[in-house]
Amino acid sequence: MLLSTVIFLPLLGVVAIALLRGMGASAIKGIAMGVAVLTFLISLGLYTGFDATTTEMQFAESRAWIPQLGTRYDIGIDGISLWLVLLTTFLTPVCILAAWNSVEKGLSGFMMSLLALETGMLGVFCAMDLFLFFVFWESMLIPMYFLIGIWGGERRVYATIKFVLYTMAGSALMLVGILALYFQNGDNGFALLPLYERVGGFTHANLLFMAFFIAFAIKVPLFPFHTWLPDAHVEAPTVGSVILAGVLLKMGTYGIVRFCLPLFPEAAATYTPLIVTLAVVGIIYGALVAMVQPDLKKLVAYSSVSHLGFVVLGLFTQHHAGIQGGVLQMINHGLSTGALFLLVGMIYERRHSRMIVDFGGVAKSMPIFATVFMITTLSSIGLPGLNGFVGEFMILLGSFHSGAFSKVYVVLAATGVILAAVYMLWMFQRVMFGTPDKTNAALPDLNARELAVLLPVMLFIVWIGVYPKPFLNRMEKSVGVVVTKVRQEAAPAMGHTDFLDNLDDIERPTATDVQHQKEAERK
Amino acid sequence: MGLEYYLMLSALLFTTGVVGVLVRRNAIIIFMCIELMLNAANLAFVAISRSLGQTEGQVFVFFVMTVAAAEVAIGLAIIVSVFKHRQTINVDEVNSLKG
Amino acid sequence: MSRTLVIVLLISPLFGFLINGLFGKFLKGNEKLSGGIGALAVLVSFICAIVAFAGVQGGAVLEGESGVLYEWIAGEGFTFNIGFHVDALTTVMLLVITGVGFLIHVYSIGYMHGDAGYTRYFAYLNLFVFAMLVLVLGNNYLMMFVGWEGVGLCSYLLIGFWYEKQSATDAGKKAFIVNRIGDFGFLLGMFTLFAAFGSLDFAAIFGAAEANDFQQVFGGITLVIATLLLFVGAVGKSAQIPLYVWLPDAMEGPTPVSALIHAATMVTAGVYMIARSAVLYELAHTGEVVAWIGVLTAFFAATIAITQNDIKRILAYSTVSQLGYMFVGVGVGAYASGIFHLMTHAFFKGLMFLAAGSVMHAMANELDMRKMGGLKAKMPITHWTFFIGAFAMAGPFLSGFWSKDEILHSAWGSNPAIYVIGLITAFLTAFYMFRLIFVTFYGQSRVESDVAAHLHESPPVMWVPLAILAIPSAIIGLLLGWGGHDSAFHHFTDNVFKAAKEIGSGGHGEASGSMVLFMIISGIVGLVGIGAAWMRYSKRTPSAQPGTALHKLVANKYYIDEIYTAVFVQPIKNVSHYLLWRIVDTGIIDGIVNGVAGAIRIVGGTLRRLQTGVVQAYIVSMVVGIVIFLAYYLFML
Amino acid sequence: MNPEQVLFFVFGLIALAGAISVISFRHPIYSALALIITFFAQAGLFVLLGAHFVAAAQVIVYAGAIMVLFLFVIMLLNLGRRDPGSAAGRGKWKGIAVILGILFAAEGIYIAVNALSDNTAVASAQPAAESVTTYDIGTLLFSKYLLPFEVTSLILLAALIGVIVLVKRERPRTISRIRISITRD
Repeated sequence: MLLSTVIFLPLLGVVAIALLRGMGASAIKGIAMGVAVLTFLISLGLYTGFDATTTEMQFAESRAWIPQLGTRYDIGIDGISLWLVLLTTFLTPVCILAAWNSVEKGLSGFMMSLLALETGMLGVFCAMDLFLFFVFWESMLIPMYFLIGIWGGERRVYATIKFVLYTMAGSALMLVGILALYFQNGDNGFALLPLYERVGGFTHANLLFMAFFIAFAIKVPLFPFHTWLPDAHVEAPTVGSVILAGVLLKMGTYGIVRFCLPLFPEAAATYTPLIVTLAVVGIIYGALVAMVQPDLKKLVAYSSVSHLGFVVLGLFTQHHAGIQGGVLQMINHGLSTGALFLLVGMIYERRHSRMIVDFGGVAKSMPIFATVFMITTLSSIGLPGLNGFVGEFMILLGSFHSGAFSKVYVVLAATGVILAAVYMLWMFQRVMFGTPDKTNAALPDLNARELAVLLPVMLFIVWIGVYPKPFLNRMEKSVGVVVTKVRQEAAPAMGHTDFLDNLDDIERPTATDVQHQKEAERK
Repeated sequence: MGLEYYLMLSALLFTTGVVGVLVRRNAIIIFMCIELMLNAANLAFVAISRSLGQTEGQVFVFFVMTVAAAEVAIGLAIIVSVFKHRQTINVDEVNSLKG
Repeated sequence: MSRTLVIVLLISPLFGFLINGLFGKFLKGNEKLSGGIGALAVLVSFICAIVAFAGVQGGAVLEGESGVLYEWIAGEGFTFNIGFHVDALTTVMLLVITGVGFLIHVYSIGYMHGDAGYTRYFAYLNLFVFAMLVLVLGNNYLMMFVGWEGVGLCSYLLIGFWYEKQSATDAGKKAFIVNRIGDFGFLLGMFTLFAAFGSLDFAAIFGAAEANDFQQVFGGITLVIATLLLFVGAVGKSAQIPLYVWLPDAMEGPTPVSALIHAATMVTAGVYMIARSAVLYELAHTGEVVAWIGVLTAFFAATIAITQNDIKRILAYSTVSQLGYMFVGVGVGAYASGIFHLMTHAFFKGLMFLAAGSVMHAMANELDMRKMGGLKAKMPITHWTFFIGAFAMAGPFLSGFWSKDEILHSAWGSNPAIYVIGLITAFLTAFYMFRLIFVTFYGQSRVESDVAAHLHESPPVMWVPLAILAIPSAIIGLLLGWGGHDSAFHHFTDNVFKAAKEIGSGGHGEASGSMVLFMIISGIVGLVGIGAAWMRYSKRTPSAQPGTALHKLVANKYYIDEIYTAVFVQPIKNVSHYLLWRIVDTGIIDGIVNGVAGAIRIVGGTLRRLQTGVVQAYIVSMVVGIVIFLAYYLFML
Repeated sequence: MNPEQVLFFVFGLIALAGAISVISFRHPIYSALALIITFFAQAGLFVLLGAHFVAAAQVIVYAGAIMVLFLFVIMLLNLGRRDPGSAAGRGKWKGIAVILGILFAAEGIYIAVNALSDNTAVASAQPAAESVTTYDIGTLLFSKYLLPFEVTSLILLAALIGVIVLVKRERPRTISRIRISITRD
């Protein structure tokens, strides 16, 4: 029941707000905040009660739902979804607090959308039934649609429609895939776990893999499906951007690790070269395009494309370190990019501009802001000691070590580390440094509420960077399951050629040879 | 009397209703034709119910009647309000659905 | 040698950073307190370092299991620990970092007096010391990398310390990005090592490498690739060709920062790394690459230094040049000599930077030596300390002479060409250093009158560290370096490089020829250089405009920065902006997306005509549909 | 021909004739009256089928309540005189409609004759000799179909509310407009 409580408590909040709408802004905010915090506290029970030694789904619940259709209400979490659930429950109260004073119209609707969104997202991460998964997947679109469409910027309608249509295009494919799996699942209906244990793969596995993968790739977003992201981010209200970057994008990568890899390992291996190419292109492309953006939010949006490229790269390494790093990087990206959007939102509220040229010298007038911004920036560019490094390091290490694809990809991907420093620091320099003009010199520094929004995020950024063990520990077994699946069944499909690996053929004296030779000469 | 005769009669009545809906312009008459179709369906229900020796068919007729009653009430209300706005119930002239 | 000691040593500056960083607001206006906290934190570390130094006499080592603090990143098949490795090499570095670091902290208390970012400055400086300690204390490459990037960050923060100055922030950014390019190589080097050895621990890697017990991921040249990639990291961090461009610009930072980070400690991290990985470089035979890059950089930077007029820039290029010497040392297998030079260099270069800072302090931040001259009279302590530093670097008998000479001697044994270039560079070094001395401190005063009015010697808090630093700069070479390859320093570090020496024995060829002969040659070359500078500059000022084309080329630093900008920076920016963003992203991808939407709109617009709004038309089509479906169902199936 | 067959044909023809009249009369009131006749004939057919309760309901609900409602609206809107659009557009769909009607009827009859004979469940079932009593229907309604039964009450309630909402709005203008339309005629 714990898990169900966590999932549906926010929905209860929605109902409460709907009933008590007339009670005034502070009551609505209080209810929303209370519900969100309570959800987070309850979800901590998932962390403390989690058993890191098993590969089973934990906190599982299973109830008949629509027996005629073979759908069940099956939920449960493993070491991968645990962190995404906690990330969601953590970011929601942060977002509510961040939006405390910034919603001018329709406050109750805003809070209701936010809480409904939380339920949808949590459901996606917990569903163990394909149909249930799809329902949550789609239902989360609705509040997001409202968040961007009502509380967004000038071109919000274009952005919303683009966002929804892109996602729907993917969902349609995924629905076909889900139905195809249903018909191959025998008496188990839409249940996911029996599909895992199925021996011998599925018919049309390659097509099914692609159907799922494209849906998830759009959500991630993987190059070249990414163009909805900058528009959606720019138009979305701050909180929308935070949720979008923090959690929504992770649904795509989560889907990959939950469905694409364990269900279709052979197909995954077949398409690995293609997907890894796209991921690496995304890393470099996202970074280069981010570099020349004049708009802060767009810059962060394109940096997301780059970062998520790393995650996808990690997930397809067929290597413990790579996949674990990929999962950890989902959390990291949620925290650091979420924080970046929060920061951009805070400065936008003061300056009413997101154009980099309008800023300069902000560090002078807002030193605390600049410090927090700096930490977040460093986390985003993967400085050791902060969270981003741990993920990126593991991903690259895994990619290099695994042999699932050529090391050339790793070398190219690692250039993303350089480019990240280029675009983030250049942006930081233009916004923060220099002599402030009159407007920028008058900007007030962060207030207590804004600090309260940011500090928890900073805490986790440092924590994961310095001591990631609690995080890695709990996901290890679950990632192990994926790795075993992918490795076992993918083995025959591998066997690429790689010019770096072919260096074996070059005759070279080894160190010991040389030593022997010298000894011989001496004698 | 065989079941097929009843069903044939039902089909003819239903067709009459369909043709009526297609040829008439008066919304009220179109409505009557819909009632006609519902009745044709009822006839088929009762006939098959008897033929199968089951009571369920008649229960469904009962439900159909209830729905028909509700539908007529709403439909006529709509017609009245359409007439209020447009001074006509000619369906040719009510074309705000035009794309 | 206990773990607690190491932890205290490491944590102390971190505490200093946290106090000054988090509670800086409450310390505002109390410079003594925040400066004191910063200096005290490093002093604690220094004392611990001395204890540690005493503990490793005779080759004792803290490493392996006993040094592990906690598991950092671990999972199935990979474990990376936070752990320490303290041996003679480490303690040398520790003493340099904390010793010179402490003096520079003290000096900064005076130098930064009145600056708005006073507490911020000490916070950064402490953080730097912490990161640098992580770098040298780690028992694995990953921890070294953590410190490696950490010092890069602090360097970035401190170069751009006066962030209102565009040139300062530009320089900081440049430093960080160029360092990142090096780190990229380091990272890939680590991956190669991990792929080969399944671990990044020094002990495990060196042991397995000696036993030739590892995965040949790149065939027989695995170690070659690994060591060269690591060397890319060193090239970035230690400002060697072609990544040296950031270091001269880094002089935008406060001068004590230049002394600590960009002369004494951080930039020598590459040398430390190679010395630490001596076993690998010996096995891979890549030392020669290192030595060549080093000697070329040394020569190249020295030529540029001759033509510069900004005293900090001259010192910066001289640092690049001296780092080149250190790379020659570790490259030709004279690891102890390389590290010895690292140490002496830390003293005399730190000293010169601080002395330069003292000059700036007096000259209202003037850096152009053409506007100085005759400062000797007004600033005797600064002059003498500067002189000792310069002589330690260029002339005979003082500390730098001993260490440099050992390197040159070993280079001769390895490759005479390297020796010759090194010797020429030694001449250039003496020439440009004393050009600086003569132009700045001797001859006619060219100081502008308003500045000249308050020309003064610096306060004790600044000159005392100078005086203290001058002592080791002068004598440490003689104390520890007497006896060449058989000196005290060599004995102390013997244990560390034993394994590498054994592998390399014969590879580099024992240095032939008498050490004394080499010392005499070097000494003469140095004195000739000083003499040449005396002839040319003791009376004359350097001309304002470069004369010949060659002079102009060198004075403009061979236009390397401009070439980099034209070849890398601008094309990447333009391609990103016009090709990738405007054409690919907005044009092609979004064009396709919007095109699909547009096509659907056109089709929909056409189909819209079918919606006449006449309900009966809809019903007709519906009935047609029913009839057709029924017919199909009844007659076709 | 036994009496039952005779009655079937009599009622059937009346129903059919009534239905055709509904769609042929120009006058809505005549149409409505013809529809009532059809309903009555159908009630007769229900009696023949032994469905007495349904027959009664048919007369009361359809012929009684629903048709009265129709007539009331026709009178209220004063549509009694003619079909307003018939003259203008009656011919528009007529040809198509008749052809479609013939095809549709043919298919229906085909189903009635052939398709059902293939269905063994229906074909083999024994026609119930006895008529179904109100008791039987009541028992079913309040046991097996209790929930649907209750739901229909909700439908009726919704219809009730819907009608009120639809007609309530702009009441004053409504009345005046109807008056106008009345006086205009």
